[in-house]
Amino acid sequence: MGQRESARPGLERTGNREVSLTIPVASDMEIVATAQVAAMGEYIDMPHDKIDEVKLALVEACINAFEHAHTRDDRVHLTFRVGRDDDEGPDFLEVEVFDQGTGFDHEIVEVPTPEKTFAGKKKRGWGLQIIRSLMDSVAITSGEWGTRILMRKYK
Amino acid sequence: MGQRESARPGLERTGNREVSLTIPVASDMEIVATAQVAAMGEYIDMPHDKIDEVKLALVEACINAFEHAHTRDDRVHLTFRVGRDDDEGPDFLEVEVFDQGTGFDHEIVEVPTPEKTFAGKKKRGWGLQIIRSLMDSVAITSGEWGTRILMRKYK
Amino acid sequence: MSESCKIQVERRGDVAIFQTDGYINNQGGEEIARQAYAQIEGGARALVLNLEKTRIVNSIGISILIEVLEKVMDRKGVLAFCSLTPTIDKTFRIMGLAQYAAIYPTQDEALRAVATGV
Amino acid sequence: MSESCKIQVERRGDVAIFQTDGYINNQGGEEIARQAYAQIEGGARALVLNLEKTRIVNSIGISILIEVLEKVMDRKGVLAFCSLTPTIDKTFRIMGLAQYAAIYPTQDEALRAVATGV
Ligand SMILES: Nc1ncnc2c1ncn2[C@@H]1O[C@H](COP(=O)(O)OP(=O)(O)O)[C@@H](O)[C@H]1O
Ligand SMILES: Nc1ncnc2c1ncn2[C@@H]1O[C@H](COP(=O)(O)OP(=O)(O)O)[C@@H](O)[C@H]1O
Repeated sequence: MGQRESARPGLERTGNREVSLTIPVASDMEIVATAQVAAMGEYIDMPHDKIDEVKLALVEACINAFEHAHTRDDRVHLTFRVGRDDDEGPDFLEVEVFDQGTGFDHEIVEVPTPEKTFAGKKKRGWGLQIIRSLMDSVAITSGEWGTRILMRKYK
Repeated sequence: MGQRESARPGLERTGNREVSLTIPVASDMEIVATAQVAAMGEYIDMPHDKIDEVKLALVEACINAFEHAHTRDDRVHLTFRVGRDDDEGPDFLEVEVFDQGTGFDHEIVEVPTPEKTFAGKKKRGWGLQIIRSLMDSVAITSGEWGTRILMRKYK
Repeated sequence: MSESCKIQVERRGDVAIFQTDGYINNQGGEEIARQAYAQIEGGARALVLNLEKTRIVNSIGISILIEVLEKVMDRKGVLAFCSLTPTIDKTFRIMGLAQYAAIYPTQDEALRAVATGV
Repeated sequence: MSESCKIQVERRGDVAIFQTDGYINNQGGEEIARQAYAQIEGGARALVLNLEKTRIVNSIGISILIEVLEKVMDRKGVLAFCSLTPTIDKTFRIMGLAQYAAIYPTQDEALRAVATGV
């Protein structure tokens, strides 16, 4: 641990481990955003398979904001943080996806199942489920001001 | 052109091709930022060698802000834009590096030469020169509010 | 755009092998669907989708792949996937695609399996 | 941290070959300098820096490499670079490193050249 800390003295000194990214509501911008989360994951030496999971969760959250939120500013605001719960704990990578859109009540969103998906006409509706499955913790807050999804994955 | 536009309808529709990234003043954060500029370059299919040049120019501008600016907010604000001067022209990638630091007068910065560098004690002082050599256009504005470097490279 | 998905199709007898390269989103999924239906119309009995060069498939892309799978099964055809990254494999399992389609580590294994009838 | 530069040194007779991997900033440059001086103290006459696995060298890193070059030249030694990306090559030319140190496309060419005395 001592070794890594000396490799990034500035970061340790300021305790400042947050990068924020604002992307336009536009196709493929979610992929542009994954480059940033991957760089943050590499920064804490997160294994590549886990980085891939965070990337997909980010993609799903972005395309939800693109598709459903009808944002007032035509933008999606992302924040990436790296941190640790305590000195002994593993590093985590936290991703916040914030849109100033219509909001929604995530508690009444129907939970999809493979059976319903295969039996029925509706194939979509898996984004939030994928996010929850791939990340270690997910918190959604939403209202008239928009939607904020905060998700975290430990290294 | 028609083909590419249909591949990113959202972007063409909104005319909105700007991504902004805020990074902390901390070692190696300039490398985290290069991931974003590379993703934007790939987005317009910029050749990889040119992307590498933009990455290095970005690195130099970031470390200048880290090292010299003494920013009030401990952050550096980056904006990446892709665009075109006119319908026929090539795509460009524009990078803006803004710090809320002390500012400096770039007109009185001594221009380095290999001869002076090799003869003398002072080896540093090449950052701005490298930025100017690698980018197609560079504009520096600076004052008490801080420094803004706007640089552009054509695909 | 470097991120849009490229698809190469190779036909070997009644098996069509799809090689994808890049991000599979709605457009990529629809392009795979279009070419898959063309292969089935053209007499292909089995489709093998090799995703070796794809690192991200979003949920919209997967939902389109599920439609393709259903159409293939309706016609008593076979759809198999191979060379998935661990994350894509995991997502296919979450959405149940793995329950209805066979997934193989390599293209060779997929081809052997579809040749003998999965 | 994956971006910090790793350095491997291999000694062949009086030639020391440095393989760098990753970003060369002030820390990376200083580490190269430290190991280069150790090699020279240890009798190395020529240093070959293979930058094949480095995509970015910042201006601070280069200024440290210039110091290393000067120290090597002071001692009548030889410093050669090889396997530079076009951007690193361009930057070395801008800063004049290319005027004082030899740059070769491949490590083999660099080794042949330093063997015969550049
Ligand atoms: N950022 C958002 N803003 C508004 N509504 C959202 C947002 N994210 C999700 N939703 C709502 O939640 C539903 C479920 O989302 P999701 O599980 O991602 O599936 P899908 O996007 O395929 O419908 C969406 O159909 C939408 O109604
Ligand atoms: N963002 C900035 N804020 C304040 N001063 C700056 C900034 N960028 C450059 N400078 C000034 O310009 C000088 C030249 O910068 P540069 O050419 O990058 O070389 P170096 O950083 O090696 O000194 C610096 O030494 C510093 O005084």
